[in-house]
Formats: sequence, structure tokens, C-alpha cells
Amino acid sequence: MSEVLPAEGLLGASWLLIALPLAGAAVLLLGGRRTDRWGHLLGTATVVAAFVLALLCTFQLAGLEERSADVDLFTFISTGDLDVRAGLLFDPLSAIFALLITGVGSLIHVYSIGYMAHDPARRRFFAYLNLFVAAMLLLVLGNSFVALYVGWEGVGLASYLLIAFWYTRPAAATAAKKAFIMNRVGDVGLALAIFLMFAQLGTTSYAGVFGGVGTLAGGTITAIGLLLLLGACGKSGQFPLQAWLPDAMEGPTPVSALIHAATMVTAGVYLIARSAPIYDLTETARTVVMAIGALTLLIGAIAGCAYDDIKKVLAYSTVSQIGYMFLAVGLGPAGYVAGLAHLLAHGFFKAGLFLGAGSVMHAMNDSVDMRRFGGLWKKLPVTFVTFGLGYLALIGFPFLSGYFTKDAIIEATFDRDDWLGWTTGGIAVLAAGLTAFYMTRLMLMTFFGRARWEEGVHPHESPSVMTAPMVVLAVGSVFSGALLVSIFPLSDWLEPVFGEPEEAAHVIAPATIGIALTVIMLLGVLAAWLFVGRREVPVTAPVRVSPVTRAARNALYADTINESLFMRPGQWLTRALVWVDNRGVDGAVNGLAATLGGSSSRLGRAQTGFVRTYALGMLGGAVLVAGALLAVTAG
Amino acid sequence: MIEAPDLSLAALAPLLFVFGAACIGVLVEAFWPRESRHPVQVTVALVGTLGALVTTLLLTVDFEREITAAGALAVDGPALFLQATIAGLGALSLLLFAERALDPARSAFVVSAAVPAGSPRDRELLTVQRVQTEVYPLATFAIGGMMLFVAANDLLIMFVALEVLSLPLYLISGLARRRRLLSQEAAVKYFLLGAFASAFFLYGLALVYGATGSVRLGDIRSASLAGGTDVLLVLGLALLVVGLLFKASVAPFHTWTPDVYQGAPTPVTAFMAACTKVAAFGAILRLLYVAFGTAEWTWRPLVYAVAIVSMVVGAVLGLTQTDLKRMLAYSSIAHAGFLLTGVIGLGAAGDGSGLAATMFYLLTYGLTTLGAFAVLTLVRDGDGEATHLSQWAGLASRSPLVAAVMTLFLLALAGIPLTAGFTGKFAVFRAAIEEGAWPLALVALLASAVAAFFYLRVIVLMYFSPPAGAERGQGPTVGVPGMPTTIVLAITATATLALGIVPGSVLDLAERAAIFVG
Amino acid sequence: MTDFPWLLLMIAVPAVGAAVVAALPKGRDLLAKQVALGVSLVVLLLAVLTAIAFDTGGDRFQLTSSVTWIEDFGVSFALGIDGIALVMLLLIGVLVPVVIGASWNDELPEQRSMKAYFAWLLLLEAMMVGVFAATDVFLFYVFFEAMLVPMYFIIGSFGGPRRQYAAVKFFLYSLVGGLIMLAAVIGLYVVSNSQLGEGTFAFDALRQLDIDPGVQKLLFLGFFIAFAIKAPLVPFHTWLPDSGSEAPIGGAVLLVGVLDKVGTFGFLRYCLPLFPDASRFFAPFVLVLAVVGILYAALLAMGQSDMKRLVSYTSISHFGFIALGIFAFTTEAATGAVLYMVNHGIATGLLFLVVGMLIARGGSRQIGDYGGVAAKAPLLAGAFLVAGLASLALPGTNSFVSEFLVLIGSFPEEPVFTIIATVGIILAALYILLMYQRTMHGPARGVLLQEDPAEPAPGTGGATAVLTAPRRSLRVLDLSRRELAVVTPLVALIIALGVYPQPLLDVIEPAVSATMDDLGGIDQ
Amino acid sequence: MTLTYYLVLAAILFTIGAVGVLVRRNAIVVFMCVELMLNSVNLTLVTFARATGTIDGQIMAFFVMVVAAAEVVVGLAIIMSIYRTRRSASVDDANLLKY
Repeated sequence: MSEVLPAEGLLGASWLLIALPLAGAAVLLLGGRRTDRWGHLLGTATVVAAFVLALLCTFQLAGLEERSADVDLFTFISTGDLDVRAGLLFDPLSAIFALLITGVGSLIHVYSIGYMAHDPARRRFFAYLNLFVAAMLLLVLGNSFVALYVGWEGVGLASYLLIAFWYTRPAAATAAKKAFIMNRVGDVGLALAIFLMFAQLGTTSYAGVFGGVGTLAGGTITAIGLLLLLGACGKSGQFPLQAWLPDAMEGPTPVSALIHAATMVTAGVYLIARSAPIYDLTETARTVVMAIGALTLLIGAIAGCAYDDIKKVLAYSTVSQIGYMFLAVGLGPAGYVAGLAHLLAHGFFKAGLFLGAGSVMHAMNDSVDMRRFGGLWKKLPVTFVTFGLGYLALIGFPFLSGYFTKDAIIEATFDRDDWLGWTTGGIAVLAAGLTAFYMTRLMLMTFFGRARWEEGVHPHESPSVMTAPMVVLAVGSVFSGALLVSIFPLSDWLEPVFGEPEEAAHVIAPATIGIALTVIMLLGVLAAWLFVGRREVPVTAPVRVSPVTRAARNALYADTINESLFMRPGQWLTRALVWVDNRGVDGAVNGLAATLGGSSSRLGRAQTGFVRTYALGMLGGAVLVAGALLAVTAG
Repeated sequence: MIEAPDLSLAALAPLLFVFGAACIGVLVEAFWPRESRHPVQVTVALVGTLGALVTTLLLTVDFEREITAAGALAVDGPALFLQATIAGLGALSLLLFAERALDPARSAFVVSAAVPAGSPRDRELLTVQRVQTEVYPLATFAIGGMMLFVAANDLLIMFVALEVLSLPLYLISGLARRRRLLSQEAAVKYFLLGAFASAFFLYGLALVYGATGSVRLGDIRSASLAGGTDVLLVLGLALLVVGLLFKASVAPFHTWTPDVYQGAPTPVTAFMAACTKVAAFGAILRLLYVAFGTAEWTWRPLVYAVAIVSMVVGAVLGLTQTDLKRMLAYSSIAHAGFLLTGVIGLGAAGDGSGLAATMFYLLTYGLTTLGAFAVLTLVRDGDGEATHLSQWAGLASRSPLVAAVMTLFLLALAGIPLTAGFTGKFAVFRAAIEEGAWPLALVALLASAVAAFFYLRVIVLMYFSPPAGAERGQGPTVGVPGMPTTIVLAITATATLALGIVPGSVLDLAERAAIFVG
Repeated sequence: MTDFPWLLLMIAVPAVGAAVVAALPKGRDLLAKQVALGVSLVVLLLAVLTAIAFDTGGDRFQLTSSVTWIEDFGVSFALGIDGIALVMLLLIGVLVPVVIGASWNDELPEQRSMKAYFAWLLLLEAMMVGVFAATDVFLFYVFFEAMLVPMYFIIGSFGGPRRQYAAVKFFLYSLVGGLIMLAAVIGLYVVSNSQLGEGTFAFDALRQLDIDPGVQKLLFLGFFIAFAIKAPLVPFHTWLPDSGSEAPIGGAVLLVGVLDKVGTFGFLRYCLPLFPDASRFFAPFVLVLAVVGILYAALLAMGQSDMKRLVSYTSISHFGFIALGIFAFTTEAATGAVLYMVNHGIATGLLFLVVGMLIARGGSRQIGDYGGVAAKAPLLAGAFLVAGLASLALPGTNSFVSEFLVLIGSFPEEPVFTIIATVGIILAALYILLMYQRTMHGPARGVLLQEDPAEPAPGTGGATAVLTAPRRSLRVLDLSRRELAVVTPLVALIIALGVYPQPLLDVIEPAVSATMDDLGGIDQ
Repeated sequence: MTLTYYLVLAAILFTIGAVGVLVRRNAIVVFMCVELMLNSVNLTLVTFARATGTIDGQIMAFFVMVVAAAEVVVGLAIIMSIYRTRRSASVDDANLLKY
């Protein structure tokens, strides 16, 4: 971890990055209906302003010779040996995230102005969006794990609010709750990691932890790494906590874009990249990260092939893409940059894809069933083009962003040149093919073929306030890859964070991989055309399908497993405990009372009312007393 | 040639006052015209008891302990403290006797006890305004007996005092104006069992006399010191204790208590609950500390045991009572147990705070229970007091003040802080724990928790339940007390609060008084 | 300023106020309310002034005053506060006016007078102040027990359908604990008598005693059981759900918010400093109780269908955290525990209030009788959500700071227990969000929204059973101005203390570390 | 030592009296049994007086007689009154008060 200097100048005010959207949210929430008319504008303005600020800060940062600035704000919690200060760390890593979040965030805000135009609760929506951005910025800008944790859970809250935005739908409410709970599971891991750091190093600030982590025992470091990973899995929807991500589609589409492209799910990757100094010291943890990444990207890709819900497909593609990123950062120094590059590129094209999907739904009366789409390309030209570019970028069409970044990851994986490298690399390549398949399937079902619209649906292109952001993102998804990898290498920019990128000895020539990937991708496209393109798409999903398809449709039974493993037993346990508490614990108390009462009336029988009985009692008593006294005297 | 025994009249003044008043009362009964007899009797009785109270208090200023009347009487701190307590409580009880406003027939006592209950004559007498006044001299005699009882330094005097206090009680507990059958039954039971018990006491006396050749407490002490303890002495002690425990209504000699408390006229019950308890424990303390103080290792385990039995029996049996008087009877049994906890607190060397604690507890308990019974006399229905629990439901909404006062007394009996009951309990438990008897104290505390339940139940009924018989528009009425009862309630309630909040001075008094002579 | 009898005043003012309110003529309910509110606000002012007068860097006990009370027992009416007591006094000062404001329009059971209710509330406030301000163990005990009486009447006279049962259960439970503690108090006195020559109850003197370990254990248990019943720790907890659900909302808030804190306060103030060895000896057992309680109560909370019961169970779970923090024997954890006591008072207080407002509208305590309320009453839903989030310790709310401190502070000493406890935060999210989702989310349904009883909404089975308040029409469904005024300060506090808790921590820490020193420097 | 016989006799009398109280129903008889107990005590007292060579015991016996006499007066009065009401002197009939 490089030396940090107190920030001055504009960087000193970088806390405004968080404050602006937060203020926006506060105004919109507290302002009530008064702000209905201009609320969305304010919300957008704050984020755009934040973006500008982020840009300026980044430029200033680039100017510094020591590219890292520490912004100390105030004492948050200080007692005993614990001293947590609220402060920000503005360095290349947080900079690129800040840019991504605010940049893509602003576009999504703009888009939402149009998308939510007719929703009575638009103001509330923008308030939540602002909150989301603010929380995410705190997450990436905080200078300690505690600050990160605060942002971390803040993001959880914001996602909860947004997924449940249409809370009158039980499905939405449930999905939101599910998202929050699964995130909480991850948060436990993060929290425990923080406790462990404090217990071992007496501090939770990045500087302190990364400074002292070297002195720890290997086991401890691995433990910290794995706990952090658990947290990351929760946020980024990685195995085994991936199940909430597709359900999150219950929220309005811009939310999906925000969650999947700009914020939330990238947090996990950020956490691991940020904790590079820890992971560098623990091979084991890194291996687990890679394994999980590989596993998840496969799961995502497989599930993506089966769904007919356009947003679900995109969701699973996110799961799988994040898997790539995990795989990358799991590689360690070799992969951080590749992973982050893919993250940024993904930010562009996935946002574009979601906004495109939103635009399609907008046109199709909010239907998401691709079997009811088809032939939309001439109805929604802009959407089609932008969406198409995003699609090409995603499947790694040569010289579009996805191509470069994914390629880099797979290269780096093979460069490990060990069983792990080969297996994970192989999986990654395979998944690339699957990606091409399911995305092509999506394209074909949505934009090509015969129109299978329900009657009364009259597709129309979205207003420019929606299309404009899509265009911008499309441009980004086309060029960002080349930009980040070759023209303006991310590796140099991140050098202060991850150190000098060492030139790895390539096991397989990059060219070879490039070509191989392209071939695989084309195969996927071909397969999709064979399955979907050339024959009629039935408007209802076929019921009699192979177990593989069924499994895929059920996302490999993730929910089933969760339910039967945790939910049901939990409910049983709860019911059992309620019984125990009423009958057992409380029963014991009431039982005692009852016993006293019973014995009372039973003893009361002795009070017969007959003088002679009383006299007998007295005589007996007297004898006892005398006997007792004599006994005491004798003994 | 017998020389006259030395008599210190000063020391005897209180007793002379009371017995004097009693005798005058008898004469008044004989010669004063019936019409105006009642006020006179009341005055005489009150003058006697209050006079006794005053004189005892006078004696306490710069008094030196002494044994007088040829060693028959001990005039020492405990004697005076307890005599004052008895005189005071006695006076209050007499005020309850004298209450004429509550009962439509102007008195709680039957006009002529000789008339068979339920006979036509009895029914017509039920409503006449005539009141009978023998109860006052009788009660006065009882009070005198009690005061003698706690001062007796000689088993024989103790026995005589026991009878002097018991016989009038037997009688007046049979004199209820209403529910005469119950009252008479109570009298018979009390009498037969009382006589039975005093026979035990007497036999014990005889055995002790045989063992030590004397019935003076002092001599017994020295004898037991010298000769150790032979079987006769121990047996004697046992039988004496039985006689006394009976009067103190300690389990297993408590069986008469609920029946008599319930059957006797409520003022008499109050009188018994307050004064008899004091007297009996006064005697127990004197007997155990003075005569057998050196042989405590013999009786301590016994007291320990009966204390526990008494507390448990009282607390547990009280739980299911539905009659308030009977419930208070069981509570008095439980309290006897708590008092014995204090008796345990006698230090090995006769020091220790047990004595003072017990005396203080007696005072607080007497006041509280007297007050509680006084409240009982207020709540009435067609035939006399409404003592069934169900009739007290929703009393608070009907007359908040009475409910509040009753609540105060109940909380005091339960031993809730800021009431006299708590101070008393604290004192006796402290004494016990100081002597290392913390298990006993613990049992006592748990017992009082159990007992608290039935006190609470009354509060619950009064405050949280819908009024009884409200729907039928009937149900008990709360009588407006006349001057006497009002005074009693005022004094007892004030004292209960005062002894809870600022008990300091009275505690001092007990502390300084707590040394026996002889 | 410091020799001014602030504490005495804080006890006297509400007590006198109670007397005044009670003495008001019948039927002057409005006046009674106004007087009560005024008095409670004065007390709040006094609390604030006390806080100003309190010197953070100063002696352990400040604003002390002592008058001999019962000479023969060595009892003195001694008052004084350390940081811990101070924050509790502030909590009382804040909560009571809020509660009075919240109870303004309560529908009481048949022929109950409002003024009696407010009189009891004020008397209760006086007692609570006394309990925290007493520095004489006997005095503490007196307040500890006397406190029961007003609460007993609040529950019993103004509570729900099963109020009699609940009131008696509450009273007996506490009484049993109290009496066991009385034995220990006396025992402590006897020990002091033998060691110092004359018996005393002064806390500072008793702290100096060195008590034989065996005796320590007995005395510790005496105190501990009483406090464990008050707090309450599993398995002494079963009275709380009954009392919490049957008590009127105002009473419930004070019961869970302040009264029960006397238990945890007692652990910290009496058990640890007076019986260090015993505390160390019993710590493992207590920790087990605490951790079990956290999970057990959380699971039970999930199983409740009655909202007030649910909230009560969540409190039991929270008390587990507090106990964990106290018996982990580290400054951080204990400081967190004290902060937890304050924050829990605020957060759960708010939760109870909001639930109460919901119940006042629907007349049912059953979760199943509500649904989709958020659509009709956004403000109510918002307050509910804030309270809920605070109760599941979301960062940014006050509870996060305290829970975080407790856990991170306990971890170095008690890793295993802490890890288990940390799982509790998942359960917390579950029970809160389940309740929130079922009542606020989903399609609008339930007792609030059935226009004609002809077609009853699903799940109103229990509604008719526990219908206590008349159903309101939909127009007044959202929070009224008064209710808003009641809720706002608490929400503000939740956020403020969540962002900047340091001032409180500065007050609490010295007292806590002093306690840790009494404990014998476990905490390096 | 012959005095022992007197003591034993007295003890026997006392026991007879006590048992009589328990077994007899008629209030008068019960009461007489009590009196028997008292008199057995008198015998004991006198015996001890003889044994110790003091006269206190004999004096006490007189006291006891007086007290017993007083007791008889009171007792008979009470029993009489209840007899006139109930037309029965059986102690078992009088148990309205119980439990």
C-alpha cells in the first residue's frame, strides 16, 4: 500500500462526491410532494455534478506525483483501543470506480427521467437512486474497512428499497427481502473479517491493515481473505449466494442497470482488488476466489441459455461476467488489472443492454417474455443498434471492448500454467461460447424473426431522453476495451495500487487465444441460429424438455437448495422453539404457580374444621417438638 | 414470718392503670344506667389503655431496669417497648370496638349473648339500638393480661397472664352481632384449643420447676448453666414453647387461627391479630433469651424449623383463600414465621440485632394488620361485612380512597419498600443473616414472594376488575366510617408510611430498648 | 453549578408532578395531559443541564450528595452519577415526553381515567431517575422495587385484554428477583459490617471490600438473578413478551426502553465492580446465556404473529448483545454495551410507538391483519422502516455503532461467542423485514382496508378477537401532526447518533474503564 | 424413689386427658379432659414441691386451681351458648369454618 498524503485542493472536497447525491436523496425524501415537480431533475443534477467533480478530482490526482490522497473528516468511533476515523481515500482504484459509478449513474438517471415519467412515485424513485449512488461512492471512497462496511450495507439498503420499489407486488417485496438477507449473510463474513483485523492488528484502516498484514500468521491471513470473499460473494451474486441477483429484476429496469453495471455487484470485485495486499499473501484464498469465479461464470452462462425473460437472461449473464472478474482478481497481481478492465467495459455494455431491454419493455407494455417479442429491429431502430453493439461487445466480438478484456483474463488464467489455470481457463473459454449462444438467442428472439406480439401492443421507439444515454453507452462499449487495454492502459494508471505489471511468460500466444475465442464465439452464435433462428419460436415454452434444460431453467436449483437447506428447516426450528418457549420455559413457570396453587388447596383439606383434628395436630406437633429437642440434646 | 415483697409502684403503673380501668369497667357495667353506659365504658377503657401507654413512655425516660414484685415482674426495655406497643394497639382496637356508624344496628357486638342465635328474640334484637358494653372491660382485661405477659419474669406469672389475656378473648370472639353461629363456633374452637394449649404450657412449667426447683427465669438460666440440661428441663422447655407458639399462631400450632379470625367479630380479629401476636412473641423472646439464652443450641434448630414450616404453610395456604379475613389469618401465620426469623437473630452472646428487629417488626405488623382489618369493616353488604374476595372486585372505581388505603396496607404486608413492612422485614432478615442464617432468610424471602401473590390478587380485584354486582346494581357498599374508625385508619396508614420512609427514630428506640434484665 | 442538587430535582419534580396530576379534579383530562407533558419537558431540561454540569474528564461520580437516611442500617440517601448513569438519565428525559405525547389520545379500557395514567407515568419517571442516580445500594434497591408499583398499575389498569395476567406476572417475576437480591444486599452489608467495623451501603465503600470468593459467588448470584430477570436474559425472559404485548404502548416503551436497562446497568454498576472474582468465574455461563438468548429470541421473534410480542422478543435478543458486551470484559465492548442501552431505548422505543400507532388504527395486534399499509400511509411506513432498520443495526443508524462496538470489542476476548452472536444480525434482518413486508408491502388488505365487513380481508381471523380500538377510516390512516411530532425527534436521534456517536462515547468511556479497573484490569 | 410413681401417675393422667380431648365428642367431656390435664399438673407440682422441699409447688397448685375455676366459668358459658343455639354439645357439629 503506497504512502498516503493529506489531500488538499479539490481532492479535499471529494467528500462532496458522497454528500451531493445524499443531499439529493434527503431533499427528495423529506421534501415530500412539494418536490414532485422538479425532484427528478434535482436527483439527476446531483449525480451529474458528482461525476464532474469526480473527473476533476481524477485529473488532479493524475497530476500528483504520489497518486493517492487521504481525506480525513472526523472521528467516527473512538473508544478504548479502537479508533475509527471517518475519512476518504482517493487513489487511482477508487477514482476509476467513482468515475464508473457517477458516469454510468448519471446516464441511468437521465434515462430514468423518461422511463419513470408516468410513475406517480418518480420522486421517491430518484431519491432511492441518489441514495444508492451515495452509498456506493462511500463504499469505494472510504479509507477504512469500517467505512467500506457502512457503504456496503448502505448499498444493501438502497437495493432493497429499489427492488421493492413496486412493493404492492408481492414478488417485488419478496425479491427485495431475499436480496437484503443474502447480502446480510455476506456482510457477516465482512464483519468478522474486520473483527479479526482489529483483534490482530488493532486497526481497521486500509493503511494500518495493509501495513501490518505482513506480520500475521498465514492461517490468519487466509481466514481474513476467505471472510472477505464471503462478503464479496454476497454483494456480487457469486456462488453460493447468487440466487438473489436474478430475482432483483423485480425492480424497475434502470435499477437493474444500476445494480448490474455500475454499482452493487462490482463492489465484490472492488473489495478483493482493494484487499490485494491481503490476497497477495494467501495463495489458498486466491485459489478459492478463482474456483468460485469459474464455477459461477459457468452456472450463470448455463442458466442464461434457458430463460425466456429478457431481463433474467441479462441477469444471469451478469452473474457469469462477474464470475470472469472474480476469476481475474483471483489470479492476483497478474489479473487485477484485467479484471478491473473487464469490470469497466462490462459497466458500459451491460448498462447499455439493460437500458435497451428497458426500452424494449417500454415498447412492449412492460412485457419481458421474449417469446412475445420478435421482429422489433425495424420498430426500434435506435434501441436495436445500441443493443446490438452492446451484444457484440459482450460476446467478445473482435476489437470491441469485451473482446480485449475477456481475452486478457483468459490469457492471464492460462499463464498460471498449472491444473487450476488450465481448468478455470478451459471453463472460461467454454463459457465464452455459451455467452455467445444465449446472447444470440436473445437477439434473435427479440429483434428478428416473426413478430409474436400480443394484440394491442404497438411498439414504438423510446423518447430521446432514453435513447441518448443508450447511444453514449453503446459508444463506450465499442471503444472502452481498446481504450483501456492498449491506447490508455489501465495498468499504468493503477500502477500505484497494484505495483508494476510484470510481463508474464505467455503459455499460449495471445494471438492464438484471440483466434480461439473468436472461433468459439462464432460456434456459439451458429448454435443459437440453429436452435432459435431458423425455426419458428413457439409463444409458450415447450414443456417436454431435456433434464439439462429443466435444470438450467431452474438456475441449477439454487433456490430449491436454499429453501430446503435453510428456509424450511429454519421455519421448523422457529415453530419448534415457539412451542418450547410457551410450553417449556413459560410452562415451567406457570407450572410452578399451578403446583403451588394445587398444593395449597390440597394442604387446605387438612383444615377440616373439626376441633379434635386440630387438637390432634397440636398434640402431634408437641410430640415432634419435644422429640426434636430431646434429639438435639442427646446428639 | 413472711415479709412483704418489694413493689415499685412506678414500674407497675402501666399495669395498674389498665387493670384499674378494667375493674372500674366492671363496676360501671353493674351500676351505671344502661342508656348512657356505652360512652362511659369507652372512655374508661380508653383512659386505661392510653394512660398505660403514657405511663410506659414516661417510664422509658431515664429508667433503670429492675425486677420488682418479688422478682415476679421484669421492667426492662423490651417489656416497656412491648407494653407500649400493646397499649397503643389495644387503644386503637378499642376504637374499632366503639365504632357505631357502620352497622345499621350501631355495633358489631351482639346485644345479649345468652339469646340463642336465630331465635325470634334474637332476630328482633338484631335491629334494636341497644348495644352491649361488657366487651370493653373484657378487652381491657385482655390488654392488661398481655402487658403482664410480656413483663412476666416468672413462669407462674406468665401462666396467669396467659389465662388473663386468653379468657376474655375466648368470650368476645363469640359475641358477633351477625353470623352468630360462626362467631360462637369460633369461640368454642378457640376456647377448647386454647385451654388444651395452656395445659401443655402448665405441664411444661411443672417439669421445669421440677428440674430447676424454681420458676424464676433467672434461676432457670443459672440452673441450666450449672446443671447442664437434663431431660426434664428440655421436655419442660418443649411444652412451654408449644404453649407459646400456639398463642403466636405458629405452624403447626396454627390450626385455630383461620377459623377464629374468620368467625370472630372483625374488630376482635383485629385486636387478636395485632395485640396477641405482640404479647405472645414478647413472652417467647423473654422465655428463650432470658431463661434459655444459654441453651440456645437446643432451641435454635427447633425455631429454625418451625419458622420455615410456618412461613411455607402461611404463604401456600393463603394462595387459595377466598375470604379476606381468612386470607389475613394465613398471612398472620406466615408473618409469625418471619418473626421467628428475627428470633433466630439472637447473637450467641445474647447480643445481635435480633431482639430489636423482632420488636420493631411486631410494631409494624401490628399497625399494618390492624389497619387492614379496619378497612375490612368498611366494606359491607346486606348482612354485615362483605369479606368474600369477589365482592371486592372493582372497589377502586367505587371508592378510590378506601382502595388506596387497603393497597397501602397490602403492599406493606407484602414488604414493598417505602412501607413499614419492608423496614421490618429488612430488620429481621438482616438479624438472621448476621447470624449466618442466610438460608432461612432466603426461604423467608421466597415465602414472602409467594405470599405477595395473594396480596396482589386483592389489588388486582380492586383495581383491574369490573365492579362486582355492577350489572345487578347491587353488590357491597362502602360505609362511611365514624370518628373512631377514621382515627384508626388515619393513624395506622400514617404510621405504615412513616415507618417505611423515616423509620430512624423508632428503630433507635427498639435498639436502645433491646436489653433484657435478669 | 455542580453543587446544585440537579439529581434530587430530577427525582422530586416528576414525583411532585405526579401528585399534582393525580390531585386534579375528575374530568380535567386535557389539563392533566398538559401538566404531565410540561413536567416531563422540565425533567428533560434538567437532564440536559445535568449533562452540561457533568465534567467528562472529572471524577467518576459527580453531582454527588448524601444525607443520612436510616442510621441504624447505615443507609444514606446518596445520589451521584457517572457517565453511564448520565446517558441513561438523558434517555429517560427524552423518552418520557415522547411517550406522553404518544399516549395523548389513547383509548383506555373501560372507565379508566387518563390522569391516573399520566400520574403513574410521572411517578415511574421519578423512580427510574432514582434507580440510576442512587449511589447507595440500599437506596438503589428501594427504587428498584418501588419502581414495580407504578409499572404494575400501568400494565394492569391500562393494558390489553390479558392485562391482569401480565401485570401480576411482571410484578411477581421482578419481586422474586428483587427479594433474592435483597438477601444479597443484606449479605453485602453484613460483610461490610465485619470488615469496616460498621455496616454501610455506600457503593464507594463497598467497592473497597475484598470479599472471600465463596461469599462473592453467592452475593453475585443474588444480584445477577435479579438483574437477569429484569434485563431479561433467557431463560428468565417469559414475562417480557406478556408485559410488552399487554402494556399500553407508552408503558411498553418505558418498560423495554428504560426499566429493563436497570438489569444491564446493574450488571455493569454492581456485579462487576463489587464481585470481580465471581464475575470472572461466572462470565462463561453468562456469555452462554447471552449468546443463546440472541439466537433463541431472534428465532422466536420470527415465529410471532403478534407485533408487540415480536418487538418484545427482539428486545430480548438485543439484551443478549448487551450482556455479551458487558461480560466480555473489554472497554470497547462494555462501552458499546452502554451505548447499546441508550440506542436500544431509542430504536425499540420508536418501533413500539409506530407499531402502537398502527394498532391504534387497525385495532389488531396480529401481523396477518395488515398489508400494503405503505401505499396508504407512507409516513407511517417510513417511520416503521427507520425504526426497523435501526433495530437491525443498519450502518448509519445509532444501533449499528453500539452493536459493532460490542462485537468488535468482544471478539479479541471471546471469539467463539462473538462469531455465534454475529450470526444474529442475519436473523435480525429476517424478523424485521418479514414483519415490514407483511404489514407494509404487498397489495393493500387487512382490517384497515375492508370498507364493508361483508367481504372480510384474508387473515383477519385474530382481528376480531383482539379488537380494542375502533377502526379508523382510511382518510386518517397516515400519521397525524401530533404523531409526527412524537416520531420525529426519535428518528433524528437515530440518524444523528448513527453518524456522530462520539460525544456519548466520550461520556461513557471513562466510567466504563473505571469499572474495568475495579474488575482488576482484565482489559489490557 | 417413691416420688417417681407420683410423677408417672401424673404423666399418665395428663396423657389420658390429652387423649380424651382427641376422642370425646361432647364439648363438656372434652373440657373435663382438659381439666384432668390441669389436675395432673397439680399433682406433678405438689410432687416436685415435696421433692425439692419447697412449698412453691403447692402454692402454684392453688394458683392453677383458681385459674382452672375461671376457665370453667368462661368455658361453660361459651359451650352453653352454642348448645342453646344448636341443641347439641358435640364439638364435631360445629364445623362451618374450615379450609
